[in-house]
Order: sequence, then C-alpha cells, then structure tokens
Amino acid sequence: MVSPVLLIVIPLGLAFCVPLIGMVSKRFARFVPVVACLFNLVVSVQLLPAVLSKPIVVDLGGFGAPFSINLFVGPVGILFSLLIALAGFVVSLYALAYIDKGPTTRYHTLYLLLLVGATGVVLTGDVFNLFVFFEILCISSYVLVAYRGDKDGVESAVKYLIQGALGSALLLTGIGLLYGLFGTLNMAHIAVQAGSADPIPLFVAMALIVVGLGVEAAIFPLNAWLPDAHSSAPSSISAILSGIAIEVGLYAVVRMVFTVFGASSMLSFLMFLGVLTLLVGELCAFAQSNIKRMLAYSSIGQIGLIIFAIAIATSGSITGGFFQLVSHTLSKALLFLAAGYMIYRSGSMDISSLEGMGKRMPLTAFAFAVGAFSLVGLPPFAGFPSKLLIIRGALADGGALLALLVGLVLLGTVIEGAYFFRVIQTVFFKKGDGETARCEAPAIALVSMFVLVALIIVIGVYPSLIIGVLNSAASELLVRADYIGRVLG
Amino acid sequence: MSLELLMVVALGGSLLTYVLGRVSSRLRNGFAVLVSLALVAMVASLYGKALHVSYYEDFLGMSLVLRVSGLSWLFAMTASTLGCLSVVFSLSYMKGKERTSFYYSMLLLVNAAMLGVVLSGDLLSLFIFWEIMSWSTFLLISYNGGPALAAGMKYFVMSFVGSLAMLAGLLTVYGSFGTLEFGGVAAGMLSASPGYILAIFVLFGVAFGTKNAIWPFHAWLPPAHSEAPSPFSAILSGILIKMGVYGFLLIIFVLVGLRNFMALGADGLPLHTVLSIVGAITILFPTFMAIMQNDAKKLLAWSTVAQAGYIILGISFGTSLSVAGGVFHFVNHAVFKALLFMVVGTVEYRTKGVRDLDSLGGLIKKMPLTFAVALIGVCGLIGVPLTNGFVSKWLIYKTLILERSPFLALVALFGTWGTILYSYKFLHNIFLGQLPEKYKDLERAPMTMRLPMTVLSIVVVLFGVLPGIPLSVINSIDTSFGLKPLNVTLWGLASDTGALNTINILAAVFAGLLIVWLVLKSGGRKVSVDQADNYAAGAAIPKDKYQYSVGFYAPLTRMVAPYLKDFMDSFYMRLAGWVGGLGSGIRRIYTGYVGDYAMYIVLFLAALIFVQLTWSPW
Amino acid sequence: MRSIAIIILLAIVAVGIGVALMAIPFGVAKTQVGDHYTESGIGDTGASNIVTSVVVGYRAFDTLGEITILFVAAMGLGAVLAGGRKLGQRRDVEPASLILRTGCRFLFPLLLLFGAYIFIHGHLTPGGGFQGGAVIASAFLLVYLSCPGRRVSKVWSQTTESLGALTFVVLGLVGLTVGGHYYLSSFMPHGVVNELFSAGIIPVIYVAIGLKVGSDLTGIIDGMMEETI
Amino acid sequence: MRILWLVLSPLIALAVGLFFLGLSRRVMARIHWRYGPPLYQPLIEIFRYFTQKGSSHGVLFGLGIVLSLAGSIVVILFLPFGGICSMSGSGGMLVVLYMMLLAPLGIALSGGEAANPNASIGISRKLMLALGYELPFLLIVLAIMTHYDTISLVDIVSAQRETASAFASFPLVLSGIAYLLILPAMLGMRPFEVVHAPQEISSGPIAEYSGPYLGLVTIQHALTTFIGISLFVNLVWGGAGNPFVFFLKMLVVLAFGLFVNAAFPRLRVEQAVRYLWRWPTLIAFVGLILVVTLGR
Amino acid sequence: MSFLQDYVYYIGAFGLVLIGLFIILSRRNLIKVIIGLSILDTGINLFLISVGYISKGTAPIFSKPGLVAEDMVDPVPQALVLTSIVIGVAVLALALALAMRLHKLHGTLDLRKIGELKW
Repeated sequence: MVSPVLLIVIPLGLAFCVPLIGMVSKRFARFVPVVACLFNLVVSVQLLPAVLSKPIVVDLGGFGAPFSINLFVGPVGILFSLLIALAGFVVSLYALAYIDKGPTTRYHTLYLLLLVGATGVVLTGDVFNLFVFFEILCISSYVLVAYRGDKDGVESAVKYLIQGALGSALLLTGIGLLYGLFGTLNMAHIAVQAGSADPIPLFVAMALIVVGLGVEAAIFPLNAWLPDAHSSAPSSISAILSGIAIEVGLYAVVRMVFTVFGASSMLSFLMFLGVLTLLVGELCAFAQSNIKRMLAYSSIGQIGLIIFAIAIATSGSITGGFFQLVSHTLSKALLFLAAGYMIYRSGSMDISSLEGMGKRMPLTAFAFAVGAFSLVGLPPFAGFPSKLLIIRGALADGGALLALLVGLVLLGTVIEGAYFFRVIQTVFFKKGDGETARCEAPAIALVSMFVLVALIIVIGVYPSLIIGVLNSAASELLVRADYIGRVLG
Repeated sequence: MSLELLMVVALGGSLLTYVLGRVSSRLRNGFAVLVSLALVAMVASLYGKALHVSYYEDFLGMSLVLRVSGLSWLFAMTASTLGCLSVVFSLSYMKGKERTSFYYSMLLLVNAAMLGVVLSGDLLSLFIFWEIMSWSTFLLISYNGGPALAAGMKYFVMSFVGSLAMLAGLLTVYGSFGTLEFGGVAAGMLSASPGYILAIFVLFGVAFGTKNAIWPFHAWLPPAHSEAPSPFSAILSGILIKMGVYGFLLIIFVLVGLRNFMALGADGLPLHTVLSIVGAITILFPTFMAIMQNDAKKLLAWSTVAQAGYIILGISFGTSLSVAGGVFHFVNHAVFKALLFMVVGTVEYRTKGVRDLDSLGGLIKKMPLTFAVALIGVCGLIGVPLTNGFVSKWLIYKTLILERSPFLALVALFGTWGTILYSYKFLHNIFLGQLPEKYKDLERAPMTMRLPMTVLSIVVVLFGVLPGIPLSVINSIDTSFGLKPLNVTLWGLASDTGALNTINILAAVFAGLLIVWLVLKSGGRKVSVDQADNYAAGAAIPKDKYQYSVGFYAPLTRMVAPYLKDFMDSFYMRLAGWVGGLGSGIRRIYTGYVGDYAMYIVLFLAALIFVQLTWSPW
Repeated sequence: MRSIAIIILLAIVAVGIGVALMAIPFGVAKTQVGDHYTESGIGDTGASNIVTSVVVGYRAFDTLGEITILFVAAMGLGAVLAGGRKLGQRRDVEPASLILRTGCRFLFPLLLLFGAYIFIHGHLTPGGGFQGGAVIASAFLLVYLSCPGRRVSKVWSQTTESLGALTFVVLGLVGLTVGGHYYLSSFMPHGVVNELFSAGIIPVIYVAIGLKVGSDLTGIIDGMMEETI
Repeated sequence: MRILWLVLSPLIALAVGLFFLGLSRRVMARIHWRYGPPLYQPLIEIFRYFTQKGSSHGVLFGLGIVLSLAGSIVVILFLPFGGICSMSGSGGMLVVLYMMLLAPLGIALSGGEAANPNASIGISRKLMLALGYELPFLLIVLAIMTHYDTISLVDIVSAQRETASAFASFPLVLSGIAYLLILPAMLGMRPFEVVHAPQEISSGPIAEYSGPYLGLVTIQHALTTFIGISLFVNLVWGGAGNPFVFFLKMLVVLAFGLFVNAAFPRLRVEQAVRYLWRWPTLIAFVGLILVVTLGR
Repeated sequence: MSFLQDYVYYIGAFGLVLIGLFIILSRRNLIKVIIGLSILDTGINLFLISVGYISKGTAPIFSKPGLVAEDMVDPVPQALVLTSIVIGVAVLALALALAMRLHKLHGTLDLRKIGELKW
C-alpha cells in the first residue's frame, strides 16, 4: 500500500520541478499540475478502501504520536483529498487552454502549491502544521487572485491579503494559547486534555482559532474578501477558490470545533451563523448584476448551508453537509469554468452581456445550466440528494427551532433558484443583439467541464456511490474518542 | 407491460429526440410522434391493472416505487393522450422556429415527468418527478423569450416555493414514519395527531395548490400560460397544472384518508370548508379577470384558474358525487382547454403570432373547421348540455345544493355566467364579426393541427352524450377511495335526488332542432349574401372598420375593474421587490474599504469573547 | 468615533486574552512535549542543538511547509510584479559611491562564507538554514546596492531554489523507502554528538535549506529591485 | 299521454307567448292613448316573414337561430305547466338553468356571424345584463332549492302546493320580492330594454335578420317571454294544479311587467347592472341567508 | 508589582499585538497597514517565545558539557517562531509587491479610495 504522505509530497516535489521544466519548455510545464492531480486522484482512490475500514495514521519522522507531526488519513481526510485532486485535475485541464497569457509557469507552480496546501490542511493531525499548510494555501491564493495583474485583481488581492493575514495572526495567537495551555500541538493530544481544561481560556483560544480559520471559511461577518477575490481572479482560480479553498477552511473550522475542542455547546450558535451566512450570501447574490460576483456570493450561501448542516451534528445531517460540500465543489467549479469562457468570449462580466450565449456556445451554456440546476438542488443532479439529506437530517429530531431554521434555509434556496434561473434565462432565451457566430470553448476546456457534468449527473442519480464515504466521515467527526485512540494508540 | 419500461421509453425518448434532432429534423419529428404514441398505447394497456414495482432499492436509504392504480391510470392516460396530440400539433406549429430539438425533447420530458408523478408509488419519487416536471416546464415557458422570461421566472419561483414545502412535508413524514411509500404513510397517518396531519396537509397543499394555481397561488399561471408556446400551453393548462389535483386527491384520499381529512381544522371552520371557500374564490375572481382580458391566451389562462376552482370545490366536499364531479371535470377541462389553446395556436400560426382579441375577427370564413371545434370547446367550457363540461358541472352543482352550501353553489353557477361572457368574447373577437383586410388570404389550418383539434372536439361531445364511459372509470376510483359507488348508467346517473339522463336531453334537443329546422326550411327562400353586406342605415360600410371588438364589455369593465385588483399578485411582486431591496441593502455592508472588513473580523472576535465573558453560554 | 469603537473592541479582546493568560503562568515548565525533546532530542536525532532537532527532526514537515511558503512568496512576487511589467522599460540610476562599492566587494565573499558557516553548523550552534540563507541573501542585497546594474542570474537562482527544495523532498522520500519507513525519518547514521558530521540527515537538509532560502530571498530582493529600478 | 304533451307543450307555449306579445303591444298602445294592433298581429307577422325572402350571412347564421329556438323548446319541455311536465327526471332545475343559456348563445352566435357592429353591441349588452340579473336570480333559485331540498322543478312545485306558495311562506318571501324586482330585466322589458334599443342600435342582435330568420326570432321572443313568466310562477307562485289557473297566474305576472314597462324609462347597461346588483341582490341574499339559517 | 514582573513579557507581546491591530483597523494607508501587520506578527512571535520560557533557563543547545535538560527552555516555541517569522517575511514581501502594483494601477495607497470592488 502506498503511504498517504505521498499525497502531499509528490505534488510538492513536482511543484518544485515546474520552474526547472519551465526553463526547458513552457509547454511541458503546463502538464505538471495535470499529472500531479492525476497521481493524487489515483492514490486517493487506491487508499479509499483501506481508509474506510480503518483510518491510517502516518507518523512523520517516526518519533511517536505526540512528538512528531502525524497525518491522520481518515474518511474525512480522504474525502477531501479526493475532492481536491478531482477538482484540481479538472481545473488544471481547463487551465491548459484558459491560461495562455502572462507568467504561465508561475501560475502552474502556484496552482499546484495551492492544492498541496489544501491537501496538507485536510490530512494533517497537528495544529501548527495545519497553520503552515493553511498559509501555503492562503498565500498562493493571494498571488493567484492577482495573477492577471489588472486593477481589480490587485485590489482584491490586497484586501484578501490584509484580511487573510489578520486571520492568520489570530489563528497563530490561538495556537500559541493552546500550546501554552496544553504544551502540545498534536490535535488528538489536545483533544484528550481539552475536556479537563479551564473553560474560559479554552474558549478564548477556540474563539481566536475559529475566527482565524473562519476568514478563509467565509463564515458570515468574516467573508468580505470573498466576493472581491472570487470575482476578480481568473475563472480557473475562482473555481478552485470556491470549490476547494473555502471548503478546506470550513474543514479546518469543523475539525477544530468537533475533534479538537469537542465544543458541542457551540454548535447551536454555529447553526444560526450558518443560516445567517446562507441568507446574507443568497440575498447579496440576488442583487448582483455581475455574474462572477453573483457566483461568489452564492458560494457564501452554500458554505452557510454546509455549516448549518454540519452544526446540527447528527449523523444524517453531517452526511448531508458533506454531500452538499461535494456537490457544491463540483457544481460551483463547473459554473465558474463555464462562466469563465462565456465571459472570455463576451468580454464582460455583466449578466446581460451573456445574452444569446446559449446559441453561441451551446455546450458551455449547457454545462452552466447543469451546474446551476445542481446547485439549486433539482433532481436528477448532485445537489438534490445533498439538500434532501440536509433537510432530512434537520427535520429528523422534530424540534420547532430546527424547523424554523429549515424554513429559512428553504427560503434561501428559493432566492438562489431565482437568481440562477434568471441567468439561465439570459443565457438561453434572451435574444442577443450583437454576435451570433458560434464561438465554442476549446475542446480541452469542454472536456474538463463535461467531466464535471457527468459526475454531477452520476452522483445525482446514484448517490449511494459516495454515501459510504460520507457516512464514515460523519462518524469520524462525531466519535472523537476514535480519533484520539487511533492517534495516541 | 412493466412500469419501468414505460418510464424508460418516456425519459429515453425525450433524450433520444434531442440527439436525433442533431441528425435530421424529419427523423426527430417522426420519432417524437412515435414515442408519444407508444406511450399512449403503453398507458392504455395498463388499464385495470394494479402493479407495484420498486425500481430503485436504495436512494439514500429510501426505496423508490412505481405503481399504477385507477386514479393514476386516469391521469396517466390523459397526460399521455394530450402529450401525443400536442406533439402532433407542434409539427406544424413549430416549423421554422429555432431550437426545435430542444423544444420537442423538453415537451417529451415534461410528458415523461408527468407520467412519473402519477405513477409514483412513494412520495420521494413523486417529488423527484415533480421537480423534473417543474424545471422542464420552466424551460419551455421561457422558450419564447421577451415577456416569457418574466412569466417563466414567476412560475419557477412560485412552483419552487411549493415544491420545497412539499420536500419539507415529505421529509417530516419520513422522520415520523420511516417510510415514504403510500401504503406505509397511510398506515402511519391513521394514528397521527390532527395537528400533525394538518401541518403535513398544509405543506403539501402549498405545493399542490401552487401547481394547480388555486387562489392565492394563482399569480404565476396567467403570464405563464399566455407566453408559453401554444401546444405547450395546451399541456400546461390541460394536464400539467392538474398534477396539483392529483396531489390533492392523493393526500386527501390515499394518504390522510377521508375521515381524517374531514375532521381536520377548527370546529367552526373545518379544513375542507376552507378548501372549498378557496375553491370558490378561485372560481369567482379569475372569471372576472378573464372577462377583462384582451389577449386570447391570457383569457384562456384566467379561465383555467377559474376551472381549477371548480375541481377543488368538487374534491373538497369528499362525497362520492362531488369527487366524481371534480375528477370528471379535470378530464373534461383537460380536453376542452387543450382544444381551445390549440385553436389559439392555430390562429396564431396562421396570423403570424397575433392573439390580440382586439385586432382579429371574422376568421370563421377562413377557418371554418377551427371555428367549429372552438365552438365545441367553448360549449364544453361553459357546460352547455350535451358537452362533457355540463355533466361534470352538474355533478358539482348537485353536490353543492344537496350538501346545503347554496353560497358556494351560487359562486359556481354565477361563475358559469361569467364563463359565458368571456367565452363569447373569445369566439366573437376571433371568429365572428368582420374579417380584417389583412387576413383576406388566410389559409385553412394545416392537417397536423386539425387532426388533434378534431380528436379533442369529438371527445368533448362523446363524453357529453355518453358520460357513462368516463364516469364508470371515475366511479371505480371513487370506490377505491372508499366512497359509496354511484349508480352510473351509460347516459348519466340514476339517483333519487334528481337523476341525470343525457338521452332525454339529447332527444329533446334533436327534436327541437328538427322541428325548428323544418320550420325554417318551410319558410321563404334564403339567399346567401356577403358577410359585409350589412344593414347600415344607408351608410357606406367602411372596410376594416365595421367591427365591434375593442372594449367588448366596456361598461362592465368600467364597473368592476376598480374592485378587481389582483392583490395577491401585487403582493408577490412587492415581496420580490422587498427581497431585492433587502439584498441591495445587505450587500452594502461590503463597503469596499478593507479597514471595515478588518473591523468585522475583530468585532466578531470581540463579540464572541464579550458574550462568553458576560453570560458564558458556551 | 471610529477610534473609540476600535479601542473598545480591542479592550474586550485584551480582557479576553488576559483572562486566558491567567491560565498560562509565565516562566514555569509546563510542556510534556518540550521536555521530551530536550530529554531525548540528542538520542533521537543526534543534533546537539535541540531547536534544530525540533525544526529539522521532530517537526521537519513544518519546515518543509515553511520553505514551500518562501517558495510561494518568491514565485508569487515574481508573478505579481511580472503582471504589469513592460519590457525594456528601465530608468537610469546613478551608480553607488566608491566606498560602498569597495566595501561590498570585500564583504561579499565574507558574508557568503559566514552564511555557509551558519547553515552548515546549524545542528551544533545557534543558527541554521534559514538564518544562513538570510545572511547569504544579505550578501546579494549588498551587491544590488552597490552595483545597481548587476543582476543575479535568474536561471541559477531558480535552479538552486528548486533543487534545494527538491533535495528536502527527495531526502524525505528516501527516508520513506530505506529507513524506518517513515517519511523524513533520520536514516543516516547519527555519528558522534557535537561533531560536524553528525545528526544524520539534518546537516544535509540544512544545507539544502540554506541554499534555497538564500536564493529565495535573493529572488525576492531581485524582484523588488527590478520594480524600483 | 306523455308523447302528446311532448308535442303539445311547445305549441301551447307558442300560442301563449304570441298572445302575450300581442297583448302587451295592445296594452302599451292603450297606455299611449293609441288603438294599437289586433291581438293576433304577431301571428300575422310571423306568417308574413315566412313568405318573404331572407338573406343569410353564412351557415352559422341559420344554425345559431335554430339552436337558440331548439334550446327554448327544450326548456319548455322541462318546465311544468300547470301540473303537466313533459320531461321530468332529467336533471331538474340545473338542466333548465343550463338550457336557458342556449337561447341567448344561439342568437349571439348567429348575430355575431352577421358582422354587424350593432348586433355585436347588442349581444355584449345582453350578456352583461344577463350577468346582472343572473346573480340575484341564482340567489333566489338557490334559496328555493335549498329550502325544499331538491333540484327538481316538479318537486319544488308540488312542495309549494302541499303548503303555501313560496311567496307566502316566511323565509322565501324575500326571494319572491327580489324575483319581482328582477323580472322585467329577465323579460327584457323596459327599463331593461337596452339590448334591443331599436332607435339606437337598430334592434341590436336581430338587426340583420330578415324573412324566415326574423320569423324564427319572433317565435323565439314569444317563447322566451313564456319561459320567463312561467318560471316565475313555478318557482315562487306555486305553479298550478291545472293549465288554466297557471295561465291566469301568468297573465297577472305579465300585467305587472307591462306596468313597469310603461312606467320607467330605459336604463343604460351600467345603470341596469348596478341596480340589479344592489337592491334585488341584497334582498335575495338576505333571503338566502334566512333560508340557510332558519332551515326548513 | 509582581504581577507586572511575572507577566511583563505577555504584556509587552500583547501590547504589540494590540498596537498592530489598532493600526490595521484605523490607518488607511496601505503601507501603514502592512507595518501594522508586521508589528502584529512580531507581537505574536514574542508571545510564542515567552510561552516557552522557563525562569532562568538556558538555550536548548548541548554545546558544552554540564548542561541539563531540566534547565533548558522549551525548544518547541522557538521552532514555531522560526516558522512564523518566515511566514511573516513571505507575507510581508508579497504585501509590499502588491502595494507597489496597487500604487501603479490606482495611483494611491489610500485604502478608502481603493474601493471600486464593493457590494
């Protein structure tokens, strides 16, 4: 069996190779991320059965559990790494055609490093190591947002950087407090002691960490960077940021709250926060006329939904939350990719400039529609089973409060449906005034989009394909003792 | 005939139609007709069977089931027949339009989804097909662009609210009973508390009511029906919105059970009374709206809302007579409303898209057959004896009077008079009066349009003269609901409290016609004169001006228009405006100044710490 | 107004953190992990500098991430600045004074040597790859200051950067295959403590890190200079 | 016997109707201080029309009037006429209400095809006016049907004969008054004459008829008058045990109509509808509420 | 007084942190904000170091015989600080580079005036 550490190390090594290869030939350098993601995909799939039967704990350096950094490759980790590899693979395929100007070698290196950072965050079992990988993820995304070097890109990158750096500083302070309190950085080790610790310092540490991670996770008051960054980045990067980066941030928050702190009393608050995030995101998206900004706000809404689902903290709802996460990654990536070429061809990000795109680029527009349908949660697309699971989970215990929140969530979904369908109408049914010549996206970009389309439909029709992973991921989050026991032996 | 095969043919046919459309449009058209015909045949062969198949064992732990019962057979049959006729009608209607492959494929998809809805054996697959139906309908409504976009949007949002309510309802049901199969749910409902049943009923009722466009959920229907392509309007009005009726029948009689249903609600105001009052409002208000319309399809659309009210009124009484009336009226409405939409479609097709009632007229000379079928359709709509609409309305009225609900009966009967007004306006302004000059060279409707219209008009008369044919099917549905069977004869209904015998009426009418015709024949000679050769008190008859159609009911309109505000619609529009305004307001927190953003972060942190230090809730 | 709000918020945060700090007494030994490192660090890694043994031994994976971050920063700086650069656009700058130039010429090799010393002795004395790399970068900074026209070869600096990082990665992989089957396990002999050739892979890694950090920082300086010149 | 009545009742209705037409012309003339035509004048006119040439505007032109007249005949077959009802048990009052639609509808269709705006205006007025009186009329009919708990006209009549006529029994008296108030509108008499308004729109719907067609229209008019009055007598005045009494009752009602006809000027259609929806509707509504609340 | 003595490092460290935060929140010049971030980082680094401090401890290096493990300060925070510094440098360099570009594109460093992306 391959070691899961390769999931991080091999892409990292390849990323370091990219500049070298780029010196020889820029054309070859483009393919490195594709190869790396493919590798990760294969390894993740290969690891999957073993992980599902028993989580793998990888000791780095071989000094024993609390002393050396360890990777915890449980169902959650493997789920995320699969997702990252998959989205990364598709988007890197897309980028082969889409990224044709500027310092492309640097783009591909940074892109790969972003994915490495994300993979590291989800696999690591050490708080500080998480911070380090988190920084890799963040810093490379700052750069990639500004990749085109235009006015908007740089502006949003600066704003993103300031907020991100502030968040990281708070996170680091929190980690420092944790170390001061417990004298260890290992998550499981902290988790063991967290129960007996003084509640107020523990809470302050948790608040700092959750706020710090929440900036990247786009929880409601902390998400002001997101619409700017996601809308000004190149579309391939928007896809990855929306599809991977914020989910990874969310993973970190969830891991902290559930596993490290075991803070079950925070969950109802998180639930409210999730619904609030959802409503704010959807309402803002509803008022947008810029397509990418709309998609960005919609990501905020979706994240809110996922937080809501996970914070309910029943096995069913967490499964639903993870399912939503998967479907959001696939659909939002697809939406950004499709929108990317439509914007590229029409030359404007205004929704009204997409008129007639259904005729000019039918396949791309079709892919966009599938993404939108899935995100809104219509059958038979992947978003449907996820919404079903979440609401089933939320309604299962029959509380009036949860029912009310579910009502608000459904309201948000309606708003979401409204603005997505408005775009679909514009794309397909509004008569464009100008160009009518066909200008389909390049083949490689279409291939990448249709991989996602196929996945969305297949998962939508056969949700049982992934439900096993999601179920064990949910139980990993819920059963802290398992995690601790597995790491500390 | 297995149900899975039926669904595979329906769904696969839709997909394949699109693919074939890429190859050749003739092939595609033929294939589409073939598929829809095959569906009719397959559904017909299911008659009287009771099948129950689980086609998807484990969808997130729930099993999906297809089943056929008497009720679902009736709906499936109506749906597939109308679908087939609509496809045939489309053959010429859609000629030369763009994106026809998309159109046909969506039409078949809607058809398939409707079959799925009525053949579902559990609530989840009902919901899945319901949603597929909703979004494919949205795409078809939006198909024409322009004003259709707003119509589509309104449809989608309202229908989406409905289906999400249904989702919440069905998941609550799942949470309490652990199953979604109709049988299991019904068993669970037997012991459920009335408050619980009421909540479930309301959640489902919103979904079904929205689809069925009963007041106050009607706002989407008029624009959607008028802006959709006409063959699809026929489906939309004829069968698609009746999925709501199916839903109501399902939940009242199959899931909740009639006895539970009648016991729901407060003592003074039981739920079924509320439902029938809603039905009455749905009759009254849209009827007057229809009278005031100047767009042929909008007129028909409002009329659809009003007729839906009759159906709800019938169902809500829950007696064997009223349910039979409601269900029969559904079938009849499907037939004659589809027919009338096709008539408008034909006119629209020949006049290149004109459906403004103020600018048409006199087409009877150019399209006699179309006029004849339109007349039959209108008679059905009004409920003239010897057409199908009469029988079903008779059943409903009779229930209302015998159940001592004279006010509801008043509304229903008065609604019929309103129906006459707008139906006549429809007929007169399109077909009667003077023919405008520009339509002098109008051709007759093409064969593929005349065929489905003729078929439907034959059905209108057939069911009117021999109501026993459909009523025996409906009677079996009634008995399957546990209602007292009716004494159905081929010619109508035998009963102590006033029988219906269409043979008597038929004989009387024929006798009357014969006598009068003979009298007329015996009179002096008759000469045919030109249509425009009118009595004009010696004045010359101006071309194109000798027509009274603008403001046909102007005095009445002047009188009632101030009281006829569609305030539900304006309420929804204002609500949408509020949501937009709220969005624009909220997004202002993203001020663009990064200092503020950093402030939010610190503020959030400080708030967390402050709350914990002061109240320590966590 | 805004300032007052900020001060209130910060006061709340300060109070919160202050309360938390009450639970972390200052100057008292309290960590299990740290104690373990000082107790058995030499035995485990063979480095007499325990900080080094933590940085490159126990928590070497962090360090891998760390150099990645530097790599990202250097790359990113190039990408950001390359985005808006117009080719051939260069201002003339006046040359540095003679004293600066001469001084730099003397100092440059010495600084390089000193930097190399620091990272080679990272496992024995205070210092290590990062510190050494920074010193090396300062040597190049001096060159830039004294001779504004002179540039470091991009190819070389990038190659060093990549190779340095790759060495780290590959060493870890070798550890995975030969020694102990742990990634980054110390598979080379530990040798005698406090001698130069000791502590297994730590010096090798530190050398690689030193070179890499040196070229990274140089690259950053180079990018900045290029923008300003 | 039944077959005989089937044949006879339309003829009787025609005779009575024509007599009423002649009578009303005569009475009106006397009120106007004129002599007026003889009582059999309508019959003479009908014969004259049938011998004249008629011009047709199309198939529907003839078909519509035939339909209309046939509808009226069917209604007559369903109406009890002094204890005689040729066709009971075929749907009762509901069928009557519906068959009464056919007459105006047929005229409307055939008049519509004639493409004369005057006809269209007349039809639109007729339909609006009908909507106006239909509301109180339905309230009245429903009150009666609810009160006697049947939809069969024969049952209603016999129920009234067992006790008192609807007019005289307490909850129904309001309905009866309302019926009186709307009766002129149902009969198309002044002040509700706006449909035909000969001076204004050349007799409205029948502007285009000539020859045999006009003859049929006149017959139709006679039958309509008969139906309107006999419905009144049946519904609220208890019908009659034999045709003769029935005929007398009808005469009284007609006299009342003529009195109103002579006394009031013509109303515009809006005014008419407004009137109909005000007092008669209110009274009929109260009547219906009383019936429902008091029960039988 | 002993409180001050006991906690002077913490107070100093968090003093820097708060100053840094105040600068970030209140200044509108990008360079100043970056300086604020830098001060914030420094404060946190100081805090990390002081967490690991043991009164009268020695550096954790066995450079000469006679040193005992018990006397040494905690090495872990030092390693963390090393990482943290490097991250700080990376962010700082990137921030400055972005600031340069921003100035070139917008002609100003006043963050209030750089608000085209909003709502």
